[in-house]
Amino acid sequence: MSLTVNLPGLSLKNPVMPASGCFGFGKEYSQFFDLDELGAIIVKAATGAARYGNPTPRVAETSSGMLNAIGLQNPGVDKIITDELPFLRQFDTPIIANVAGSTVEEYVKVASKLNQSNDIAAIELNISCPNVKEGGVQFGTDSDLAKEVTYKVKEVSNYPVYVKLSPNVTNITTMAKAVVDAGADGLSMINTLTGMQINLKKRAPIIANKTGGLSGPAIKPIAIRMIYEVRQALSDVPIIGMGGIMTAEDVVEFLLAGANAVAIGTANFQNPYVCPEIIADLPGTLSKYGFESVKAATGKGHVHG
Amino acid sequence: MSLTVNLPGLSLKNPVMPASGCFGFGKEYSQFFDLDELGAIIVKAATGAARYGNPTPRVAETSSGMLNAIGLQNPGVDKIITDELPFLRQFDTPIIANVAGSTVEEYVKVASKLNQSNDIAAIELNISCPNVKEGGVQFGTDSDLAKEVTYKVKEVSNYPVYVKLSPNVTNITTMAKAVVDAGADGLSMINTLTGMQINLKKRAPIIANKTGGLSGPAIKPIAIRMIYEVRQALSDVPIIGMGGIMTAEDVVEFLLAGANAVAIGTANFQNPYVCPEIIADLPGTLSKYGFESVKAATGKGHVHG
Amino acid sequence: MIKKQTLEILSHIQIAEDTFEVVLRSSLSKELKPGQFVHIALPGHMLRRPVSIANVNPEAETFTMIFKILGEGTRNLSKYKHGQYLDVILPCGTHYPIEELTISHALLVGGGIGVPPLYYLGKKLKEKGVNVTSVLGFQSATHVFYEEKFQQLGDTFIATNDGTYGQKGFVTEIIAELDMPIDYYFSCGPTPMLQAVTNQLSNQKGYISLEERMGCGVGTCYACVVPLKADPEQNKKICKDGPVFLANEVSLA
Amino acid sequence: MIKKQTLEILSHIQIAEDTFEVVLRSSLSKELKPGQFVHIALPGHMLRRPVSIANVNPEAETFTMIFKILGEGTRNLSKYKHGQYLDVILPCGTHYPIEELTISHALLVGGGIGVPPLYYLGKKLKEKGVNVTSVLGFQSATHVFYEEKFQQLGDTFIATNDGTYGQKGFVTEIIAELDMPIDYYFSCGPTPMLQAVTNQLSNQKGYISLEERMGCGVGTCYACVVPLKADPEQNKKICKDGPVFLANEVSLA
Ligand SMILES: Cc1cc2nc3c(=O)[nH]c(=O)nc-3n(C[C@H](O)[C@H](O)[C@H](O)COP(=O)(O)OP(=O)(O)OC[C@H]3O[C@@H](n4cnc5c(N)ncnc54)[C@H](O)[C@@H]3O)c2cc1C
Ligand SMILES: Cc1cc2nc3c(=O)[nH]c(=O)nc-3n(C[C@H](O)[C@H](O)[C@H](O)COP(=O)(O)OP(=O)(O)OC[C@H]3O[C@@H](n4cnc5c(N)ncnc54)[C@H](O)[C@@H]3O)c2cc1C
Ligand SMILES: Cc1cc2nc3c(=O)[nH]c(=O)nc-3n(C[C@H](O)[C@H](O)[C@H](O)COP(=O)(O)O)c2cc1C
Ligand SMILES: Cc1cc2nc3c(=O)[nH]c(=O)nc-3n(C[C@H](O)[C@H](O)[C@H](O)COP(=O)(O)O)c2cc1C
Ligand code: FES
Ligand code: FES
Repeated sequence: MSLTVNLPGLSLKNPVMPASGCFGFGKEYSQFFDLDELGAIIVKAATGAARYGNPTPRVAETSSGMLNAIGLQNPGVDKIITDELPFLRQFDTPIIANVAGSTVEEYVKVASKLNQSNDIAAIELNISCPNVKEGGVQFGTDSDLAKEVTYKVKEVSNYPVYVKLSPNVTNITTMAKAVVDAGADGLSMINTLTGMQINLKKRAPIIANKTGGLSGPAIKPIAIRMIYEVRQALSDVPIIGMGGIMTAEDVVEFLLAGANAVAIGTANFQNPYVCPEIIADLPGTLSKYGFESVKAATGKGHVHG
Repeated sequence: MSLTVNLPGLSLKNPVMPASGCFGFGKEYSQFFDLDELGAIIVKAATGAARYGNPTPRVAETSSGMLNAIGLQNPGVDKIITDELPFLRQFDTPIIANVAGSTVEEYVKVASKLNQSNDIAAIELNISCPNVKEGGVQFGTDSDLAKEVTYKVKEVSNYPVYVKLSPNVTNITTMAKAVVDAGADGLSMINTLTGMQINLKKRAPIIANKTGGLSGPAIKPIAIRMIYEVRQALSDVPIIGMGGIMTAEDVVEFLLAGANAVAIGTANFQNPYVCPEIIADLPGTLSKYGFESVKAATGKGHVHG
Repeated sequence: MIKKQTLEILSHIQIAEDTFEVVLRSSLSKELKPGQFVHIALPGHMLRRPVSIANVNPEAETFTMIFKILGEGTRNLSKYKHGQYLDVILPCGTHYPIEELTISHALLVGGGIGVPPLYYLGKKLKEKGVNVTSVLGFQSATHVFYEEKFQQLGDTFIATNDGTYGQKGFVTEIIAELDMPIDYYFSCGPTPMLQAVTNQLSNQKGYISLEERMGCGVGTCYACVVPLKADPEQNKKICKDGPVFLANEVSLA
Repeated sequence: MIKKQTLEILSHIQIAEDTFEVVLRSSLSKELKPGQFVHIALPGHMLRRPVSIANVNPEAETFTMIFKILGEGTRNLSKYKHGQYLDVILPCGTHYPIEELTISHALLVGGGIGVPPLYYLGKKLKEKGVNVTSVLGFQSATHVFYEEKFQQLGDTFIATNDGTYGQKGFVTEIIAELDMPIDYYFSCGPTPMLQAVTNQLSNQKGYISLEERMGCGVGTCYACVVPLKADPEQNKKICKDGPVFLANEVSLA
């Protein structure tokens, strides 16, 4: 049973990685298990300057999901490079840096700085964060802007760039094609869906930012559909799939839909051991469904006609 | 405690109605309770000719939701008028006819025929059914098409027209404004989100149509967000809110987001008594949160700034 | 009259591998007819699960169902214990119309979780004085259940896929060897089995009982349709027009 | 060392209106310090629920928590029985740093579900020989709990919002009447109470313990931040840098 996956810049021992924003920079979860076990780690978003994020409450619980509006709190790309990434050197696990910004210039600045770092293996270009007022999500919902920012970031980056798509769009395939045309080495999908919950007692949205990003098993059918559609349209593009994964069976479902690897977000909060547990379950689950490797399962859920 | 709501064409004794496609034409659920108790009834979609729908499986269960791809099976508008609607005359409950089609001409034809019926109180224009190959959803995701079909149906209809919006769009407010500009008397939102589930054993999507519409509590945060956004943009448009309602507290959340009335879909399948139970719970729930009537709660979850 | 009831579990025992027999008390028990099903809500699941009626004790106002663990819902159901309660819609669907039929010899053909409804049917047939022969297929020895109970109704033959019990192979092979006149056959089981059986017995009158993924279970949502043989553009609802159909009425393709 | 453990419930009893005391066995019990919390998974809920440590019995390797029904999660938790198991992450967060402090007289100020962590704190203070005075606020008489236990630690005053028990009104009114020198105060309760108490005692050194909606509970997600008083553009994580803070460190606005 081979769990290995080779994607641009990423030689993965297994296809499972924590999703950006759900694993910090690895320190906390390294108390629970050896991060060597992970296929890769996608770290928290980096912006040009430090960001203090949105007011609280920043999270709410929903049926089979949660809303978050953290607002890209992070110490800024410089401090991430100097203070956060070095800790991860001790692990034999590729690091994917998540790049965010409000302007094309900010994206380019962050990517150029990360390009100087030796601690990362790839960039995830987060054009889809719905929780920042100034910019952020427009890049993910306008194919021209998405194209532009991808192109400009590619220009300054020697690392492969995986563009993280927003599901809050009418046509996911159009967005995928746009960023692949602009040079994206791969796709990461999906980010959260914009949602809201209202506090009946307070007569106001629970999340201080009003809206938040919906994640967790509630959105899995949407993630699977979007990955399936994009895989139909672009048979070769590397896809890191995510959205509601809780179990090894979910991972296989994402592989069948067309993902080459997967990321796990919200589930970490419920179970800090979820990534290593899924990795341990994966060989048995793959063989239960008749697959001899991760690669053999990718895209196998497609029926034609 | 007043539960009444007055909307174009609809004098509702309470704001709760079963959603289209989840209550047939009322006969089956009339075995469980007296349909007089309902605020209104939105019946199954009508098309120009009879439709036999999609192959099975047509439904799948998801975390806190379900997928469906019924494919608009219905006996056609003529038979609906002659064979189905008369049964509902015995109840003192307004009937809302749901109109679907593949072409503008079909929508107009169905609406004109319903215009001759005395058994309905309003039309719900379903421009958002994602489960039919030829047309259907394009109307709900292209604002020009949405405008056109709304305008043309309004021309032939003396009944008020509530346009049912698709959530599978980048900008729900643009769609809402487009149909209101074209003369919509109200909005009905949201329809289902397009999703997919893959059968690991069969290595194929569970739903024969591949994709299906996601409904149930999983989508409630998206429904609440979209209603809130549209209510912010259009302070006066009547909105029938739906998407994941299971309890009277959920109804109050929809009212606070800006809905004037609500529809209940998937929950009927789990509990055939859900509509009358919610109606019974509503006065207590409203007063628990300090509201003296349904009208008093509408839009009260908005915070400004 | 169809109702939603909260029913006490009087007994909940495992009777074969992954297979459980549950006895529930309901005031509607005496109205339940062979072939009908009940629709069960389970916490944490959006949709109900349809399960056939396997037996009825009208005096005790109880009925029995038998189910096999297939996925999360049935796994959940397997963890219930006697004394707990289930939220059930019942009775659902049509029944084998044996009151209207003149039968002297009936053949029951069941496969796996299609076996349970045939037991109650067989019991009712025997009460009517009908001779009953049963041919039951299971995966393997550990999955076999109710053999003795069927034997009390008449001759009973068992096939297992792997030959660990009874005859190795399919029910159709046993049917091929049967040498007796039958008036009607009644069959329930996986679709491939129903196809094979209806083909094999195409000269016989028979009734079959179908399965499909359901939404409402009461006839409103059009989830559970099956196309008609006569006109595949037309279909019927398994939950309301079925689950019992005339063998040549519906298309199993 | 923080861990996820499956812990047996040794006792689960109601001690006041909507209020439950739960004793759990954990090998980590002896490491738990006053002010820390545990993070509890509940079936059917995406997110864990943070609950403070209210007492520890290091010999028996058990600890106690006390919670009040607020929403669906705590309602779910209230239905557990002894002998069942809970999935718990522990220990979480910082503690009241009493080892490092020189105190002769401490004032504990608790409100509602902010009272439980103060009990374990008070016990530890008393063990150190510190004089303890407690001022506890509750909604009404039926919500009062642990009064006798606090009395065993030192003078204890109760306020209820509706005056059905103890003094009518807020804890601040009792504090205003207290006539004694204190070195440190320790407060936990709803934010409005903490604001009032920190304002009233702005000349005293004190520690407060905060609540916020949490995602991870371990410091990765940035859900649970509180702005710093010195620079509101900077913030700290309640789950990791807190829940215990110096009274003048964070902004409660
Ligand atoms: C009329 C009728 C009578 C039945 N009688 C029995 C019986 O007596 N004993 C028994 O063991 N089983 C019976 N079944 C099958 C039983 O309903 C399924 O095994 C069960 O729904 C599977 O649920 P799950 O959660 O374990 O599986 P999952 O695959 O996790 O279920 C996912 C969804 O698919 C549906 N589903 C999956 N398989 C089936 C199926 N074969 N038929 C219908 N829905 C399905 C489930 O109801 C659920 O909505 C009957 C089905 C029908 C339609
Ligand atoms: C560090 C800390 C210690 C706590 N100690 C105790 C204690 O000892 N006893 C006790 O009764 N309660 C305590 N609480 C509060 C307790 O966590 C909440 O009452 C509980 O989470 C409410 O969950 P629910 O499902 O009942 O409410 P719901 O409102 O249905 O919960 C919805 C979501 O909001 C969160 N939430 C709602 N209210 C709060 C709140 N006040 N604080 C944090 N999250 C909240 C829930 O965790 C959940 O994610 C503590 C909170 C924190 C942060
Ligand atoms: C609390 C939280 C913070 C997140 N922060 C980021 C982020 O900084 N950058 C990013 O690209 N995605 C972020 N995401 C999105 C996740 O990486 C992931 O795409 C999404 O949550 C869907 O996966 P899940 O359902 O497994 O959580 C965040 C999600 C959560 C829940
Ligand atoms: C089985 C099923 C069939 C539906 N058929 C229709 C339909 O014919 N016309 C329509 O406008 N909406 C249809 N809908 C959408 C619902 O009316 C409703 O908008 C949606 O399900 C969200 O509400 P819910 O979460 O309460 O189910 C259907 C939904 C389901 C689940
Ligand atoms: S399950 Fe709804 S019509 Fe049969
Ligand atoms: S809850 Fe995640 S950082 Fe505190």
